[in-house]
This record gives sequence, structure tokens and C-alpha cells, in this order.
Amino acid sequence: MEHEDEQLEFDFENATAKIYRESRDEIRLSIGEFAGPLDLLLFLIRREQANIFDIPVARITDEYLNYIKMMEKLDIAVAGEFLVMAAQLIEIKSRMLLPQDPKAADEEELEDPRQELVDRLLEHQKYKNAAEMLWSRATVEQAVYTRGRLDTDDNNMEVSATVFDLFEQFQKILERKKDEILMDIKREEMSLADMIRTMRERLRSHKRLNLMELFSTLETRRELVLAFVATLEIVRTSAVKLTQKSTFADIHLVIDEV
Amino acid sequence: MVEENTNGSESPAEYKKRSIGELVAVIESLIFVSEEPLTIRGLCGILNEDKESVAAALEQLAGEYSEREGGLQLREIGGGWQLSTKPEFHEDIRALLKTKPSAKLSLAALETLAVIAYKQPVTVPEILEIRGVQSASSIKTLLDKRLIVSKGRKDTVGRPMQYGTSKDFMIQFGLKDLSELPNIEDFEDFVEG
Amino acid sequence: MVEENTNGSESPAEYKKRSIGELVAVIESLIFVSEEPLTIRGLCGILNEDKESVAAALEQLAGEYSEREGGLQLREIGGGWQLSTKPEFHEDIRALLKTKPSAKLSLAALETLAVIAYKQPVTVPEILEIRGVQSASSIKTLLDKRLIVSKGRKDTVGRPMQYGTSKDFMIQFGLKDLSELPNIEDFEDFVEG
Repeated sequence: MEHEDEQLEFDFENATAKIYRESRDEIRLSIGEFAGPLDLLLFLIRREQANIFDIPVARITDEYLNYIKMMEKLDIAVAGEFLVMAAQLIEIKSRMLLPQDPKAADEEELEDPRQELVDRLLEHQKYKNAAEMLWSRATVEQAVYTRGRLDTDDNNMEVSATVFDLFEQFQKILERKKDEILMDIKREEMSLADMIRTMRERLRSHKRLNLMELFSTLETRRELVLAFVATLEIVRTSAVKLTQKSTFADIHLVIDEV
Repeated sequence: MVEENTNGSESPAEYKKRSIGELVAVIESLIFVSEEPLTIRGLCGILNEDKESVAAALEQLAGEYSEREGGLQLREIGGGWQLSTKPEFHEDIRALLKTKPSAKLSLAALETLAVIAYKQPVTVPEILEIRGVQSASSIKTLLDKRLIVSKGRKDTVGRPMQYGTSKDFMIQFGLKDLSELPNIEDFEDFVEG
Repeated sequence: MVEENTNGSESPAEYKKRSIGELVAVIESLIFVSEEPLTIRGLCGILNEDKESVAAALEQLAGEYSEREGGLQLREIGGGWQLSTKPEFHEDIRALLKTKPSAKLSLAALETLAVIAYKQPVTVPEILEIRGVQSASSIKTLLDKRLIVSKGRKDTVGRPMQYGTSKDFMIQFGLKDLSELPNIEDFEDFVEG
């Protein structure tokens, strides 16, 4: 059962955000234990003690979006994958709200709008479990040692590496250099508040705003994220609605005149 | 590589004839010296013995090791045979070698490795589909640690590179071969509620 | 964790008590992993056992090895104990070493070699600049393996030594000449996503 209007308290201020170094040149954010949107969803579903085969989409979507907002608050660029998933969730949520055609239901099994997502989550969970299995295997293997060096090792002048190993190594060094340079580039200064202000102004003067058009003018992922979160914020806090004429049509932000 | 230079099917007339006891002993010394797990084929090539004799001698040797209850174990790993210490002595060994347990892979890297191990050969977009996140840095880490190798390009749009696990992967995770990995369907145990 | 610096002559009350069987097994594993012959004193320190127990265990282990008639022997050498192959198998071992591309280069050495191959002639400070880490021990390894050679001093401050790859390098990597090294452009999207 879904309870659309039930507002669940979710203390995202206190959730622990961790920034860790995944490799020499990449810093990743993890909130709780999720590396990606599927992990976040699995976490939320467990937390809600929901049945994965009957996900309360509205509630889970709200919480999911809360998380994205929290990342924004922490001034962390939200990875593109999180936004793609947010869009999917919103789409599923809206499809769930559509009245079912009773005739069609008689004819054939209607596919649940959640089916594809559930399949992905289950698939993802399998590999998470497999990763755990590998972890425990590695733990055992770390306790196993092979023999110490023998004199014969030094006599052997052969090397087990190919030209490609050599090349790969060199290429990695170059990439490392490239990343260092990229990291020097200054961050943009636009804030969420700026983005909301800009969008509100455009909305006020035009009564409607084509989101697809807006998004296509944005240059960086950060701006895209800001625009996305700003949209959510505007929809939440003002008399504005999102409209879409057909499934793949552009989405508009429209001032609600009711 | 040993296997490449050998031909297991040479004329049997030329095979050396050692007693099984001699064969067990020489195989033990070869496995001891080799830095990498030794395959049956490799042993046949070096010793100029047939597959059956070598396999029988290996079986006897493995039996001796498991009966002995000593500090060492003889295991089939990464397609070959290797001598190593038993895991229960790791604390004392670490005290001797003054080593720390080496840095474990991050969860992200392990997850990526799991996908590659089960789906190989697999491309970056395919890994993304399953994991739901970009895996570039994990893939880099795994390549650096030589746990995965590139397996050529896939004949689809963009000709993406495909990846698979390496022999080092099997050795580091204590696998005889890939078929020793548990079935992926067995991991379907989503805990509800 | 066993303390590393335990002295064999500390108060006997603190000694660990292993059964003789356990002691034999752990000593075997320690001798196996050690690069140097292990002394009784050293073993006592690592295991926190008294001299008599360790000596008795070693004696039993040595007895097992001489009875087994396997491929290995446990020998007292230079005041310590060491595992090695028996001399009678030296021919087969030589055959193994010949066929086996062992002695893997460490990743650090491989990286250093890559820099030298692509940037030669190159000095140590230049290698440091590119790799971002000191490479002294890698360079020594590469010189030892005769994969690189010094190419005279560079006329800059400090007159640092320059290095380049050797003829052995080309033979080992199967290159006709240096122009045969793969080109960066050939591999543009090696890691993508």
C-alpha cells in the first residue's frame, strides 16, 4: 500500500557522509554505504522494511530525492547516475498513479511499471553478494604464503611482461598526469539558490519553462544537477506543476493556475 | 610460458621412465621451485612424461600433503599446482616477514570484479548497467593489480574494450578455475523486511 | 599478534604452549616462507617458545623430511635451517627455469621501465617528475636484469646519469627496434567510461 500524503521523517542531516579516496586520483563520496543509485535504493527499501516485489514507489522516491538534496546541501556534485535514477523513479511513480484500463487488464497481464527496476535491483544484489564472497575468499588467501625467494629466482633473467604491459603502464602514467591538471581547474561558483532564482524568473515571465530546453543549455554536470534539484525544489514549494504531453515529449514546468 | 613450448602428445616411445616414487619427488621439487602454479601440461613437457603418470604422481603427492598435517599445503590453483603455507599460521608468518595484510580492495572494486568474473568478457557499459555507477576507477585499480585483463574489443557500436579476469585473479582468490566460482543464481537472497 | 622482538630467554611463564605437532607445522611454514635460513633463536623469538621445544620440533621435522624421500630436503646451513630441492633434480629444475618466464617485474619496476623506454635517454630526476615517486630501487632492479643501461651524464646541474633501454630489453620484449613500441594513439580509449 502506498500512502502518498504520509510524510516520513528522514533525518538526512545526520546521515554520515564519507569522502574517501577510491584510488590515487579519484575521490568518491559515499553516504552510508552506497556507491551508486541502486545501492541507495536497496538501502531505502530495507530501511522501510518494504517488500522488494511491492515497492512503495512514492515513499521511496521522496526519500531518494531527499538524499540527492542532501548531497547538494553538502555541496557535492551528484553523479549523473543518481539523476537518471531519480528521473526513472519519478516516471514510475507517475505511471503508478495512472488509472488502470479495466478492459486491458482483462485481456492480458499488465506489466507492473516497477518490474524493470525490481529486476535491476535483484540483479545488482546478486553481484553485491558475489562481491562479499570474493571478499571472504581474498581474506583467506591473504593468510596463505608462498615460498621465500630462492637463489634460482635471481639467476632467471627472463621477465614476464610484454610490450603491452609496458605500454599500458606508460599510458596510465600519462592519464595520472592529465587528471592532475584537470583537478587544478577551478570550480564554478553558481549555487543552488542562484539556479532557483534564475529559473523562477524565467518561469514568471514566460508562465512555462521547457525543461529539456533549459537542460540542453547547461554546460556542466554540476549545472545540470543544480537545475534538477532546483526543479524539485520549485515544484515542492510553489504552485507549479510538471507536465508532459506524451511519454517521450518534452517536460514543461507550468505555473498552476487553479 | 611452460605450456606453450610443450607438446603432450609426442611419441610415447621417447617418454622417460621414472618410478612413481621418483616422479612424485621430482614433481615436488619442481613445484617448490616454480614461482607460478605449475600445470600438468607444463610438468609433462619438462619431465618428458605422459599426462597419466604425472596426474597420478600429483594425486599421490597431494594425498601425502593432506595426510601429513604439516605446515604446508599443495593446492590446485589458477589451473596449476602450488605449494603454500596453511592459512592458520598467518600470524606467525606475518611476525617473521614483518608484513601487514595487504590493502584490501574497496567494495566498489570488489563489486566490479564480481561483475567481470561472472560476465566475462564484459564491456564498461555492461558493467555500468549492472552496478548502476561508473566503474572507471575500479577498473583501473583492477588492471593495476593485474586481476583483470583486456580481452579485445567488442564488435558493437563504439567497439568498446572487453574485460575478463586474469590468472592472477584465480591465484589471489584461491580458485582452481572459473568453474569453481559459485553459481551466480545462488546469490539471489534478497532479505525482505 | 606475536611480538616481533621477543627474546627467547624471557620468563618461561609467558611462553606459548603449542603441542609438538603444532610446533613442527608452524616451523615448517616459517622456514618455507623465509628468504634466509632460520635460526633456532629466531624461531624462538617469533613463536615465543623455548629453545628446547623448538630444537625438538626441528629435529622431528628434519626426521620427517629425510624419511619421506620426497623432492625436498631440510638442511642446516650457515647456522640456520632452510628448505631446498635435492641436488639430484637439478637437471629438471634447470629445464623448468629455462622454459619459465619467471621473475615478474614489480609494478614499480615496470612503470619505471615504461618511462625509460618511451622517454630515453632520461635521468632519475626526470623519471621522478613523471612517476611522482622515487625510483631508485626499480632502477637498480632494471640494471640488475640488464633491461636498461646508463647512457652517460646529462649536461645539467648535478650532471645526472641518463638511462636508456638495452639490447636485452629489445630481445625480451620482442622488438626489432624502438620504433616498434606501441604508439599512444593506437590505444586512445584503453580505459573508458
